[in-house]
Amino acid sequence: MPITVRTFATLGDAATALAAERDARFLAGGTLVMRAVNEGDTVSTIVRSTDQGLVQVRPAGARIEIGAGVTMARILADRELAFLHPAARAVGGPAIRSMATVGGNLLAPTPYGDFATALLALDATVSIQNGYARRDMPLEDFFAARGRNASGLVASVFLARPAAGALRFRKIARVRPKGIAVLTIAALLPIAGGRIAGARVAYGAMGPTPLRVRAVERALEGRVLDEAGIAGAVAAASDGTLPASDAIASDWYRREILPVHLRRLLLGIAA
Amino acid sequence: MTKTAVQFRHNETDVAVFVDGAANLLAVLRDGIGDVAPKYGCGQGTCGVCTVLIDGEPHLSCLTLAESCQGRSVETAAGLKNGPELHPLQLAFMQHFAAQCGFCTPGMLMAAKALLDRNPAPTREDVAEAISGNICRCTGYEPIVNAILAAASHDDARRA
Amino acid sequence: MLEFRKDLFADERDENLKEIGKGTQRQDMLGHVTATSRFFDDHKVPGLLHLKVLRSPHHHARIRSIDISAAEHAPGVRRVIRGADVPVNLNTLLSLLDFGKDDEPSLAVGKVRYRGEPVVAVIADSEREAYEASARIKVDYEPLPAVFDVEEALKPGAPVVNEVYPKNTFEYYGKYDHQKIRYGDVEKAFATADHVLEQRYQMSPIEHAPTETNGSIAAPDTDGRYTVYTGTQALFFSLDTAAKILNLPSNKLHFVGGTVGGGFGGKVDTITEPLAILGAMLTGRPVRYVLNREEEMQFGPPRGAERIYIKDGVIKDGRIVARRVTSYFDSGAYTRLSSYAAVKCAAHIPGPYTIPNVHADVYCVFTNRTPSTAMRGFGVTGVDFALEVQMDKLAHLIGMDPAEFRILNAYRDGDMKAHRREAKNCALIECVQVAAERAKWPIREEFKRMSSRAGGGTAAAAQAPRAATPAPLQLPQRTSRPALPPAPGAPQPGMPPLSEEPALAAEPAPPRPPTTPMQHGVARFSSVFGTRRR
Amino acid sequence: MAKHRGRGLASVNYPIGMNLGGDPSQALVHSNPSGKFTVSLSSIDLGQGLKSVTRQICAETLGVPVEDVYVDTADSDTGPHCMGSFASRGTHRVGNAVITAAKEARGVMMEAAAEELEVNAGDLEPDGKGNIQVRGAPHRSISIRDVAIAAQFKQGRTIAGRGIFLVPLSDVDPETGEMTPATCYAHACLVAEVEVDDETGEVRMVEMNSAYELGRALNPRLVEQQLVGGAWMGLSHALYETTEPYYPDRKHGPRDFNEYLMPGPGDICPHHIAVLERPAPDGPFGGKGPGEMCANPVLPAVANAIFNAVGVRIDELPITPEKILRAIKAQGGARPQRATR
Repeated sequence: MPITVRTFATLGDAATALAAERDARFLAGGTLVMRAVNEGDTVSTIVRSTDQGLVQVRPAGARIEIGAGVTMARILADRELAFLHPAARAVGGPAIRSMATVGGNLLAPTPYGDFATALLALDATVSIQNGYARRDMPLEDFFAARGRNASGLVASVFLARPAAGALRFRKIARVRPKGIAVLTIAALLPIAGGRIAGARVAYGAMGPTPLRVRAVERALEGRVLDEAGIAGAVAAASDGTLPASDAIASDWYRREILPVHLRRLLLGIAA
Repeated sequence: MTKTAVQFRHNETDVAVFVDGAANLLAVLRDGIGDVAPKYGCGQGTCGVCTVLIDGEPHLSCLTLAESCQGRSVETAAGLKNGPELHPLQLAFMQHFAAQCGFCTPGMLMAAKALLDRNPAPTREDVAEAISGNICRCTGYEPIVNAILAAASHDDARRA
Repeated sequence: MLEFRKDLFADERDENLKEIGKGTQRQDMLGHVTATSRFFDDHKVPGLLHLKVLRSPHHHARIRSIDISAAEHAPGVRRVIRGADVPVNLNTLLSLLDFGKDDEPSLAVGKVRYRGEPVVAVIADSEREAYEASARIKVDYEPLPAVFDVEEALKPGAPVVNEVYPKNTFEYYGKYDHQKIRYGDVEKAFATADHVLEQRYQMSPIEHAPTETNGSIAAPDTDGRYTVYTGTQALFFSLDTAAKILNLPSNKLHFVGGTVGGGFGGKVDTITEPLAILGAMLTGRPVRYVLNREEEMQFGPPRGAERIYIKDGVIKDGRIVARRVTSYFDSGAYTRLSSYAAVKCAAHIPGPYTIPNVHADVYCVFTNRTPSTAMRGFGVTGVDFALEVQMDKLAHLIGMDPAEFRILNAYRDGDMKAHRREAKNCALIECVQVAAERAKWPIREEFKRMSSRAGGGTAAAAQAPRAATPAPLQLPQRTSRPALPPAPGAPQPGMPPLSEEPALAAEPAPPRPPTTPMQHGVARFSSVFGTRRR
Repeated sequence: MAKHRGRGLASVNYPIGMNLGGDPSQALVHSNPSGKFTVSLSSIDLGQGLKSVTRQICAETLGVPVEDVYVDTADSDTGPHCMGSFASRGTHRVGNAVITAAKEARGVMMEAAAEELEVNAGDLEPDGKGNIQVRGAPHRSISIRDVAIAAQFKQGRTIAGRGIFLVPLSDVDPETGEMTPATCYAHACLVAEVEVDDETGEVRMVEMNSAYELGRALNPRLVEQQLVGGAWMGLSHALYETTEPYYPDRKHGPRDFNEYLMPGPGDICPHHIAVLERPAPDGPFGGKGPGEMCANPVLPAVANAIFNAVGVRIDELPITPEKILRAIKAQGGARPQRATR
């Protein structure tokens, strides 16, 4: 059967239509859904929305709200979001980046989801449109639920701007300059009085979804970013990770090099 | 079956086509309006041979819902020439022998155009980044990178 | 980038040519940069139908039943094709050259032999409708044990992959399960060697990955002919193969191609043309069958993996006296072109070196994986990897410079090769000399002076028989030439190697009494520094 | 952490023309009435440049400018039989067939010119600029255009030629493998320099230096395309490519160009190439085929360079960072070899 395309002015209508049909899919940038369509996957209806909120970046009190339909290219064009540029640039090539969206990246299967890994380190909140209702949840909870009761529609993410230079991001890939991740590390490292205060560290491609690694965060708390200060964090680097073996790398290799790259990231050594 | 009318600007001509639901832009360009410059290489967004510019930005036409192009401008490699005059990128690709089988060339040219339109003086790294979504299995990329750099400097005689 | 060494072999070249040697622009370059080069899929054909195949989800399974009724009535479906609908549903590519038995169906019947093997073809108005209809086909499989490893496949009791070849190996000359090279006596020569090194090498299966996937469009033409736009690498090869499978006179087929989006060997197998033409015959409409990228990557034929064992005997002074190679080509479930690669591989052994005793056994083995096929360097790329890594290990083992080690053993004009043909038009030595020079890789003067031409001889060549008769044991002529001075900084022969070398390296053989030098006229004699006398 | 540099060398030869022979190719060459030539082939150009190289071969043989020749390929109704584009047979087999066809056409062209100039055909030569002149007396000449017009409308001659090139199939002795596998061989030697990260097993290409002997470089730019692109493919085979990452296990086969790894434009290194030319007696103008063999020396050269850098031998392709790291750990750390002399 030909797939029908339904376009809605508001996200509420779109979310409602989406919930009404099992094989309906929401189309944002197209990098996930159109591929599925091209490869013959079961899709009955494509749901779209022209809701402006989807594509806006706007201040929300002390935080910033980024619409789920905002593309990587749009983020790279925004000086205000410079702290997100390394993560946005890690997604695909230029053509993919002018299509791929923030919301899509939250749903990209591992080892994809580099941008989402950075958002996790930034303690982002996801705003979900369920029917005509909105609810917010921490990104970490969103990932915990992903794939299971994944109802609703990602509307936007909220995040606080980190102190300049506090967010470090590194993607390890086999192919340069573009390749999918062997692993990705995003680390928010606020410094108070020369010491780490309130570190948040997240990995991509080290589990079924981007993961937050508390053991590493604890080990960094109150430490100085030098060889001695990070030793505990490096030792705990792989705790709680569940990397997959895939066409890019084995789980063994991912675990083996994770501490190496975490150390290099924390010490500011080139990959 | 229901078809939807879509109008967009195609290489400086206005076109109107009826498309099936979920038809992608690549299929509409090739089968609908007969522009076979963009190629089918994967339908997955991983090879770049279908690269076109939409409102000046590089896009993968195989992953672009045709309907979403309503009222927008779509440029393909077929529109690069200015009448009989080759675009500097086309000249540079010729001078640098930057094509063998030629199948990736239309997408490469559009990825390169997107770069040069925005950054007329790119570094070698900028060029590598700009074509990083475009696969070439023949050339080893070196002549393509050199051609794009040469086109940027308009030094068409420059050799690899 | 490119530097020409016109000084070398200048006396063998006619330089008074007008067009040859010029960097003339490609005839097709303007078409490429203007995106007007016409590939098979760029031909506009009205009323086009689309063909997709349902593939086996099992590596190896018996087909109990196939139910296509739901698919036949699915929206947009024009025709569903099963193996029984294919006029001659068994073929092998090289049957055109009368080489090998028909062993592969276009659509599986009774049994599937690899995951991804085509079982049913669906022709519909759109690719999507063909995909959706395929999902409605019910195939009842009985999974069978599968074998994936080339050496496991050769063991007694291994699952039989392809009943046409019950021993899981291609059959050569109606009597052998492998291709042989026999030259000299390697076993006796190993006993004379100072070191014996046996190693195992493994090539990977590799996708050609052309940016244009395999595909073709077949359209009914006037006068009952069919026009086929195709991306084949071999127009008549594909035409004759299609004519055989469809039992059609070849002049009913008009193949058009010639501009192809990369091939590298992956577009010889004619996997889309026969079904596309059959579809056109059965529907009276043009039919397009193009592999999607995932099909191309996993079910389009790859470069086959090879497992290679090399056992070499080498003398302290650097001469290789014996080389035994056993190689297993992973052909996958069907022959395609691997049988040919095995012969080409055998002919290539022992590589571009003169070795007086050579023994090779090359097998074409069937396993339950995607049939492999030709790829750039077919039959040679894998064994070259093995041979040249082995050469590096040998040089290291005896503490000789790797470049000088190759020059010493390189074949020269007039040397006898293991397949019993005289080497001529050689240039390996010059390549090593020039590459070393460019890389600032120092080699000693006497090695810089050596040449591939008569006069650039080496003792290693001395033992090669002139005649194409079974060679007697060739003993290294220890007295025929001075041993080479050790390379500065190189460990003395007999010193332990600088790094772990595989345990298989044998103890240095005890020094043996010198054998009688060859008489003039008995065989060619040459020394590293002197000129070759006859 | 440490990064170690190392160099490795490999030298190879490669058989040109389909192994064992038995693989004919045909060509047709004809002139239109204004002296422009068409070569009709059923051979395939997959990017290697067959149309372009046969065009030059035809022009050289006829003695006309390359612009006056057009090569039409791959229409089974108009192009005569060819086995196909594989086994390094395009330049060698098709090239030789084109020479034979062009010689026959040239013969008729000279006869027609001789009749117009009232001299012996044997005294004539083309000037390569579109005219035929009396040897030693360039002022006595006639344009090929006029020759073609005369041949077509006055003399009733067809300026055309047919060519076939066949290397007869070689027998193979089942017991010894005695055979004639090929008629000529190309040669190469390549030195690769790499940098290996001993904590991650990652390899970075530093530089390649190579020498390729190709008989004759019929078109240096096309040769350069093959050697540069081929070396890239060799590097790709050495370090990246496999359809079955856990071979012989079938798991995790790549499905797209993200999962199927090949070096990107950021992974390439400088490659300095020298070309040697020892003409093959049976090659078209001595030419061999560079297309297939150019990748082969890169695989072992890179493997040997990695050993030289960190002291590990990886004998299973592709040489992934994982395999290198496992081997380094197994031997208790990197063991850089002495600098290659």
